[in-house]
Amino acid sequence: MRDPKAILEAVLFVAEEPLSLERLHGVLEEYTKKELETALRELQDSYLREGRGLQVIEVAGGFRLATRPELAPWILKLKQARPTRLSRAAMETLAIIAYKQAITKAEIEAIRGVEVDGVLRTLLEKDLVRIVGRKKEAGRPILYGTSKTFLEYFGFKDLSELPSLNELEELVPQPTLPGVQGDRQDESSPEGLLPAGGALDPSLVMGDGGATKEVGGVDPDR
Amino acid sequence: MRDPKAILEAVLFVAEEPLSLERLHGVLEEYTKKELETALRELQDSYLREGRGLQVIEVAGGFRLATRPELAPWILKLKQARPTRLSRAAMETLAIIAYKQAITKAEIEAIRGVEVDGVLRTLLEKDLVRIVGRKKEAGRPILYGTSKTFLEYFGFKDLSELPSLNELEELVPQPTLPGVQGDRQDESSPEGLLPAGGALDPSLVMGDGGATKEVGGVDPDR
Amino acid sequence: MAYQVKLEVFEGPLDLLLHLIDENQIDIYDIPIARITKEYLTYLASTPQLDLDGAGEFLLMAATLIHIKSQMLLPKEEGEDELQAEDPRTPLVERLLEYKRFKLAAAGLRRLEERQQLVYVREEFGEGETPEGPLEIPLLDLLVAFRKILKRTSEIPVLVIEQEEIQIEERMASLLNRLAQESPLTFSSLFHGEQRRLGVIVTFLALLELLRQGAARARQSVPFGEIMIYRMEEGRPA
Repeated sequence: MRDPKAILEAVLFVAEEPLSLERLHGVLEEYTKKELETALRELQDSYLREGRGLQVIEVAGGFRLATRPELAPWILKLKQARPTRLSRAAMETLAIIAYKQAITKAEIEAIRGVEVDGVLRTLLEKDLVRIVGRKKEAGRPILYGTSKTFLEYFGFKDLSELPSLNELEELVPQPTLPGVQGDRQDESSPEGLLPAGGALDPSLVMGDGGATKEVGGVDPDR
Repeated sequence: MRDPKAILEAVLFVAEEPLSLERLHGVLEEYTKKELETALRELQDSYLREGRGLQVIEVAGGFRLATRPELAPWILKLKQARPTRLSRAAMETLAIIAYKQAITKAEIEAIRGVEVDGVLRTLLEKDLVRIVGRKKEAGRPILYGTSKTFLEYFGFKDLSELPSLNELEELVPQPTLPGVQGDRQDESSPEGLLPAGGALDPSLVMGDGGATKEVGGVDPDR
Repeated sequence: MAYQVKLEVFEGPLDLLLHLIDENQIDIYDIPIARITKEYLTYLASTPQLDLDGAGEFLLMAATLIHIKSQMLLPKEEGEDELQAEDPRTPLVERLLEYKRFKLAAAGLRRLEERQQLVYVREEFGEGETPEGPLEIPLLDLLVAFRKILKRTSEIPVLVIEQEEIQIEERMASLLNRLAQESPLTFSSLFHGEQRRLGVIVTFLALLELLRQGAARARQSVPFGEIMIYRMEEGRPA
């Protein structure tokens, strides 16, 4: 029987979304799930070992092919467009929804201290957030939670991979002063999470914020 | 210097069209065209030699990544197994039925302006819509409503979880035109509270009893 | 006191307060309310371009601060234990701490966003794949698009109400004509110049019908992008 690795590589290449083991098994029926899982791991390993430009990532409950992070500078050069980032308002709102889901709009607003209608709409439009039900209280307000796109966007396999709030705080360098400096300055300095050993062109990757188009907080139509 | 093969592989992977040697040279400037051509051939060879699922093909004056022809059966199977979404006509009809149930075919058609026989049949076949009774009027036309499958499809516990039309308005961006006051803005801005010039003199607001009295009733925990 | 106002954008009153607390190296558990209130108001007063949308929230916080200040000046009631009496600052401090947690969480997620954005996957619109089979636009997108247009037309005062019947068939033909000249067209461009609600509805219905018949096809090349309308001929893009 043919080595499933080649088939897996081809199938992952044409897929436009992460493929779960179940879906892969539906396509490669002649192999057991166990065999497919082994082959996927071997593929993952061989990519790494051979210093390839691609990798097999596990995200949103499935597998997909993606480029290696250290090659981002060249891809940016090809695309000549920076990925758009969420605005700070959108990111704060998303963080609250992610960690407090399911949560109502009023509860989000109580934490942020500002209205979130516009931001919430943007997050829904971007499919990062979805309606998950209604709260059993007066007025039965809509409850919001995160979506599958959210997992893909941040590279999580599933919600259990969401770092704890403490872990997230560790990702953010604390200023030397007491208190918290906030992420105003952080926005422009993504050091720390970049993959080690990558030949990153700082001017390309460590966007100076200004060049990165911010979306999310502002509805372009308003 | 890094082996250009990995970069080439990543760049070809994300490209949406065949990339000419010139274009590749524009992206991988640090290599000569000669080096790039050699690397492309090596990449081509290694794909073949290693029995990979992908190949580098030369087409339309450029290079691109593609799956190997003998893997077509699996690719086809993947594409066929792709989860189907409802057509727009079906979605539209479904939305009308969901929000206006129970409703007759004639009433749906009056809203959509087109015949809905085909779409309605599809929705019944997919078990998203069901017959809920007959209208007490001439001809006793069939009344349609949504099914249990419909609730499952959208992840609602019951019909009350469907966003109300008012909520829909809130969830959907409201375009504003120049000269037209969007109602959204009015809700969120207690106009006139802040003088346009920002002439809010702190010394006036602080300290004197008058100002304090006015805000005494405000719950600090809002 | 010379106060350097930084014209930074704050994400609301809590954000501004945290900034002031931070900048003045204040212990968040023991906020000198009079001082911070003054700083807060000074900031507001010196920001003429404070966006009116958020002004209400900033002013409400100003009121809250003044209220706390006044409470702290009140003499303790007879027999009230020092320890028992709740510090009037407590609710605010709790809100600040809660908000700060999520502000940090957002910064952490930003890191993950940055990391993930270094990794590219293949775009959905690649491979010269022909638009075939079922549509890929979720309900929300459709409703969003339709509501936008309905809303827009309802806001334009219609002075003359014509009783002219716009036939869907006619509109389908004219849409096809436009698509024959230029394909793809953006979804929104289909409605340009259309000021009447009825006209928009007819155009929308005509489009739905073309999509149903397979004479046109709607696609979004990126998840949040414009919806593009393609002319189709015998199941293939024209």
